[in-house]
Amino acid sequence: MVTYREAMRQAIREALTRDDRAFLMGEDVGRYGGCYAVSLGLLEEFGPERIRDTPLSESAFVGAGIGAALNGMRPIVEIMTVNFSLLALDQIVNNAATLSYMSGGQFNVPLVIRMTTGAGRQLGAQHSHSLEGWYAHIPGLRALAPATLEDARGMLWPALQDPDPVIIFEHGTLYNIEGELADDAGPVDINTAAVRRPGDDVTIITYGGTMRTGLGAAEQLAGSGVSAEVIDLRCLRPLDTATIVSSVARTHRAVIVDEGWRTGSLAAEVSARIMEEVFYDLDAPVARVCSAEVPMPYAKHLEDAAIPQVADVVAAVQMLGG
Amino acid sequence: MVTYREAMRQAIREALTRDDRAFLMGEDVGRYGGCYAVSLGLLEEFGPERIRDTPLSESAFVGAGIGAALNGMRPIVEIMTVNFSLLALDQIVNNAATLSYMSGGQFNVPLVIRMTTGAGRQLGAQHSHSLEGWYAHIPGLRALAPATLEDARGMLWPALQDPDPVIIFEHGTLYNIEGELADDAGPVDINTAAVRRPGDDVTIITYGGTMRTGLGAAEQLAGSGVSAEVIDLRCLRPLDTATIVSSVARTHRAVIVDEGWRTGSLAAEVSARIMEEVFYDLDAPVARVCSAEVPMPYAKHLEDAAIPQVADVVAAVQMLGG
Amino acid sequence: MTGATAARGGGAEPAGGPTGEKDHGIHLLQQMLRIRRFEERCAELYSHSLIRGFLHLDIGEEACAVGVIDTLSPDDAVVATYREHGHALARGISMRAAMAELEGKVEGCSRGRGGSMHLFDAATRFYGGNAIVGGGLPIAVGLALADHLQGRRVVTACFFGDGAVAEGEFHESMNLAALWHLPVLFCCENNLYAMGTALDRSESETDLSLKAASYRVPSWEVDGMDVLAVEDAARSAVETVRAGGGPHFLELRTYRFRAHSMYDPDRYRDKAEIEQWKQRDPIPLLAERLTASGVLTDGDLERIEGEVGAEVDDAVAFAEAGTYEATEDLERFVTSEPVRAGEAS
Amino acid sequence: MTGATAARGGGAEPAGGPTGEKDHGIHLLQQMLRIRRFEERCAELYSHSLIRGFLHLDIGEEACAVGVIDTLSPDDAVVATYREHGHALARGISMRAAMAELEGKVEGCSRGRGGSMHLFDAATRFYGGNAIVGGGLPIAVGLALADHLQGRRVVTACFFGDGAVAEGEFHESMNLAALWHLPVLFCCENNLYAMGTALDRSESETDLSLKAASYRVPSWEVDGMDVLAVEDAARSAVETVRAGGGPHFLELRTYRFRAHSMYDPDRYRDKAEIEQWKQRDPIPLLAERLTASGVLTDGDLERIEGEVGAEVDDAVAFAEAGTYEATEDLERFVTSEPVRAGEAS
Ligand SMILES: Cc1ncc(C[n+]2csc(CCOP(=O)(O)OP(=O)(O)O)c2C)c(N)n1
Ligand SMILES: Cc1ncc(C[n+]2csc(CCOP(=O)(O)OP(=O)(O)O)c2C)c(N)n1
Ligand SMILES: [Mg+2]
Ligand SMILES: [Mg+2]
Repeated sequence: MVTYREAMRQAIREALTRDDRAFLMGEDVGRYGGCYAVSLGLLEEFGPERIRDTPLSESAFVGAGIGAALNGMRPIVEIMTVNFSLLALDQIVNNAATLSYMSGGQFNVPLVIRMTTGAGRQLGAQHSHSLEGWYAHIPGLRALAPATLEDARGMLWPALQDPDPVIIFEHGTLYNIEGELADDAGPVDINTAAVRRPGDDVTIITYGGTMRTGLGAAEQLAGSGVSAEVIDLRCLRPLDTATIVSSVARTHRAVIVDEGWRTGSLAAEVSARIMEEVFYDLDAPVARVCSAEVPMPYAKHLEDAAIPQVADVVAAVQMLGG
Repeated sequence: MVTYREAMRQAIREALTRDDRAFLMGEDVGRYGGCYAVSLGLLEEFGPERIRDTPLSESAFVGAGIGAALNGMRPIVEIMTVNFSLLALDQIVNNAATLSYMSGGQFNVPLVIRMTTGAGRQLGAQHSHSLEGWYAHIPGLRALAPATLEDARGMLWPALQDPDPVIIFEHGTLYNIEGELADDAGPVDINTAAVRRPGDDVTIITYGGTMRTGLGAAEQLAGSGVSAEVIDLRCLRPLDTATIVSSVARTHRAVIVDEGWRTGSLAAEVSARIMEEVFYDLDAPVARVCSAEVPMPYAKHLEDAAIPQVADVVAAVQMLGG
Repeated sequence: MTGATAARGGGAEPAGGPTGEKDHGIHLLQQMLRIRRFEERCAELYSHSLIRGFLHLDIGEEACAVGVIDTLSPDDAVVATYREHGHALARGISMRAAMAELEGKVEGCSRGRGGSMHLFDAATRFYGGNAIVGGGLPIAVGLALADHLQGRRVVTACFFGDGAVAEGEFHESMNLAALWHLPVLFCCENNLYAMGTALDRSESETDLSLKAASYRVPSWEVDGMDVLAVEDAARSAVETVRAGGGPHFLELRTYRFRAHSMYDPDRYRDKAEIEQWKQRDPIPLLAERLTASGVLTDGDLERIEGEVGAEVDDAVAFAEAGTYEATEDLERFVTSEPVRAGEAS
Repeated sequence: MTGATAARGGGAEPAGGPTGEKDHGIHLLQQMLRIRRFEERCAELYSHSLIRGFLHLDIGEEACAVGVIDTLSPDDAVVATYREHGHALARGISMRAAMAELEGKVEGCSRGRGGSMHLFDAATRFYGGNAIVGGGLPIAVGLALADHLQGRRVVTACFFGDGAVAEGEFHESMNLAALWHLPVLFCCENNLYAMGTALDRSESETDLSLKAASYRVPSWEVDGMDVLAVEDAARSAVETVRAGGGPHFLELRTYRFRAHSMYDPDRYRDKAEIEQWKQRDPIPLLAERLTASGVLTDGDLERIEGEVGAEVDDAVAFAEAGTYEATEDLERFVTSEPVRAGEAS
């Protein structure tokens, strides 16, 4: 049995072992062992040059990752959480995402940025953002959301081989999930969505922190005779529209589950694409189950009420009729 | 005849005259006269305390605006352009948008932030963002996009009366548009969308820099016998769904025009809402005309190809058939 | 003008002022004890899952909050970080309201919306509780700007850690406050670590007075374990700031006795180092001095401990008896609303 | 170690080094003239709408780019701002490629994608052309970090304006470079204004060497109108940086003779101030000295002007003859791709 945290750690270890241009850099990744203990022990294994602690300077060390990537390295930059990535957005949006294009293809930025995302741990309004949808909006970036042990283990290496910047979102509620992981688990595909549970009556589309919510809902729906297919988007940019379309064309119904705030969520994009591609196959309007449009409250009952729960997804499916 | 620029200037003058807690603060708003000359002459009129030049410190002076708003003032903070607002996003998202909620309603932030947005002036990848959709995603903020002289003149005052933070997006291609403005032009409603041209066959939904593109398309479509209604969203958060719904329920067709990149655009949200609210009235899938998913190129022919043009909107309407 | 450095080292007995008075010494001791015992109870409640989220304890650093805040007037403002229980209590937020907040109750000082990292109180001008390192500094500048523009002789005290000094917002805020000559007292609680990162692995120049000087901000380096030294330096600084002297910078040299947060196994510090600092625990340090000077006499400490213990018990009872906000009210205060008639808080 | 300040004031004749050689002096003069004449033509083309977008001219500041870049080796790297024509030409980007870029042609050094603010050239390790004030500094730190990690003795020269000093990214980058002892040469072109904002209305402390010192970065204050002084200071700094001396900071005191950009009516500066600085135009300044020392003789200047004029004419002709990228290729290079066989650029 391994945890998601350990799977990520294995992935980092593999990257640093296989590619000596790779290094990990971020706040407290070294002596502290990573704020979520992902990199625990790696400092001892790889030394302080390759497991590089940084000062609290998100903009500078993300920008430094861009510069190092431009100059032959394969940096893995850890931003503690997506919340602090706001401080580095200028570097990510205006440099990492644009340098290839602006330079007419002369330069490229083979950089991986990892960050914890999401709510569900009573961390309050400033520490609970789900901004994956924002990153998925930016041309020039690839955005990944590993929601399984296999993906936690297998996405980093192909991300590091990508000649362009890749953002990896690790949902904070996943680190402690446990399960079996094959000894030879390795790189996974980072281009396509995955069907996590096949079904015929409705398609539940989700990713990251709410993937297991979607699976839980499908399980519950099965009890009342509804066969739900669950799609894990996995790769948030570019979006794998084909997998969504072929499922919804068959089930004729879709519910999108997304921890982001509803307005302007990634779920809106998925809904719009279904509209554009499968409109005539739909038996009911596509529904969204998203977070309430509130800064995340601390109190547990309020936070639970604010983020998508299994019951919300089941209710949304039932509302579609059919 | 007045320009959009002059209308904005009148609005600022009105604000500073009517409310002595109001002041304008930003880079080069004073001696330089504003990077787009919006505040030209106001330093002489109101003095350096109220037309306050700042150093190049987007995060600090936006945060200072938040603090001043918390403490009894009514700051109007100008960020030169939306591109530089990335440097201030932490303050806007983590403080301005959350303080009322986090404090259980004890504090509020009556702050207005103005910024230029958009492409179309060959300014390249780092100076051409259209990130209105990002801001429209954030609970706690109101987001406005004046696209007419009346709105340029009339949105600031009610925005300043709003007890909560308001972001005003001024599209860079609008400053020089000219037209008549009534001498008694004043505050406008900042809650609802506006029907800029009534029509029966299709609804074109747009805002800001592409509003006139939508009108141009409607004009051209009229020539070929298609009657297009044009809705100017104006208020991007909260979105006025009712106006959209009642139009599309009547026309049965909709095209959304948005200068943002397609994936994750505000257009996606509008499409998703139409899906949710008017699905059964639709005769064809809702279409989006957005910017190509590229960092904005400098060369004019490429930039033109990247952003929505009248012909693209006309073609999208024609594709809907009907 | 360049930075001035004063009160270095062990903190000589300050002359004059209210610190010489018997009651005042005891008041300071009691304030520090209130924070200490409150937080010890928080740690317990955390282990019983009655408090959740991130919990950062101020234990060991109480002299900083108490020493500075004691010199402020009621109309001054305070901005703090996620490690702000001490500041909140020192500022006058009731233990009841703070504890209820930590337990997520609607009777909490932020209605249970904020939690440990986001204590707020309009009545005492306590502007949080900010969980973004460096995020409070620009706000402090803005609070002071408003006071300046409205001609109020008011000081904004802004607390932050040594780790925040590396953030761009520190730099921008110091410059802005100095450029505009605003009444901000920047209080850097230098506890030598930002989570697991020691100051000398975060800053190329660890003498923070040079940083202050680079913005023309006068600075004091103060023994942050000595509440009298802190108070002394803060009093001079606050007076100067209030008199229109522009922003000042206090470096409070302190140490946290506990881990960074409840999740931190504290692997990055020497046990010996921790023990050494515990020798300078601000509470016994003050108690001994008050005893030596005859201010604290037999039984006083027990009496104070008794009062403080009762206050903590009462706060916990209040919190436990508190109620949860109705879930239907989830969306209240996303935008502000007029206070509803007859409502608590 | 604290900041060292050298070569203050008028720039004494530097001793030794290639600057003493005849050809070298003429080379520097020619480089500055190339920039000057190129940019004068740019201004003309702008008024004919052949160049669009924002156009920022370096005129008056040529000694900075030329003096520093001349001391670099081919494998060193350069990071610049939106005011970077001078740096690009000094670094060896051909006038043809630069002019074609400004006209939006695919033959441009960024295929017409970048324009004036985004000149790039992998061959000369010219990393742009960054239009976000301060945005290039972290990238320079990262380039140097890679060199450090790979054991290359390479220097990254990073240019930025006085306005950038107020940005948080300046602070974070200086600290990071110093903390990690990275080979970055920070070159602040202090032309006293950021758009319409004079330095003393942007910085509470205008002595930039104090800022450098606050990061333990040695600094030089240099007469940026004197190309020999710039070169001299840059050579020492580059040598030290290359030898592992960690980051260094050059403050190049200069002035732009033109407005900030083509849109700027330049209302915020005294005409007299501008005229006074024009007396110290770096081009005649060097020409006179070269004449006085017999290096420049009758007819030399005319010959150089002729060569430069021909080069500019040729660049313009090249740009005008250039082609526009096919619109179908709009989406190329959003993500990188292997260079297609047989392709120009
Ligand atoms: C911008 C940002 N980056 C990272 C964090 C995570 N974090 C929380 S506290 C902390 C350490 C801060 O250290 P310091 O400023 O010295 O304060 P202390 O905790 O020692 O009181 C870090 C890294 C954060 N909250 N905000
Ligand atoms: C972050 C950011 N804020 C504002 C601007 C707009 N702007 C462009 S250049 C400039 C002035 C910069 O001055 P300085 O750094 O001194 O360089 P100079 O133009 O004098 O060479 C400003 C404000 C910008 N490009 N980026
Ligand atoms: Mg600390
Ligand atoms: Mg300048």
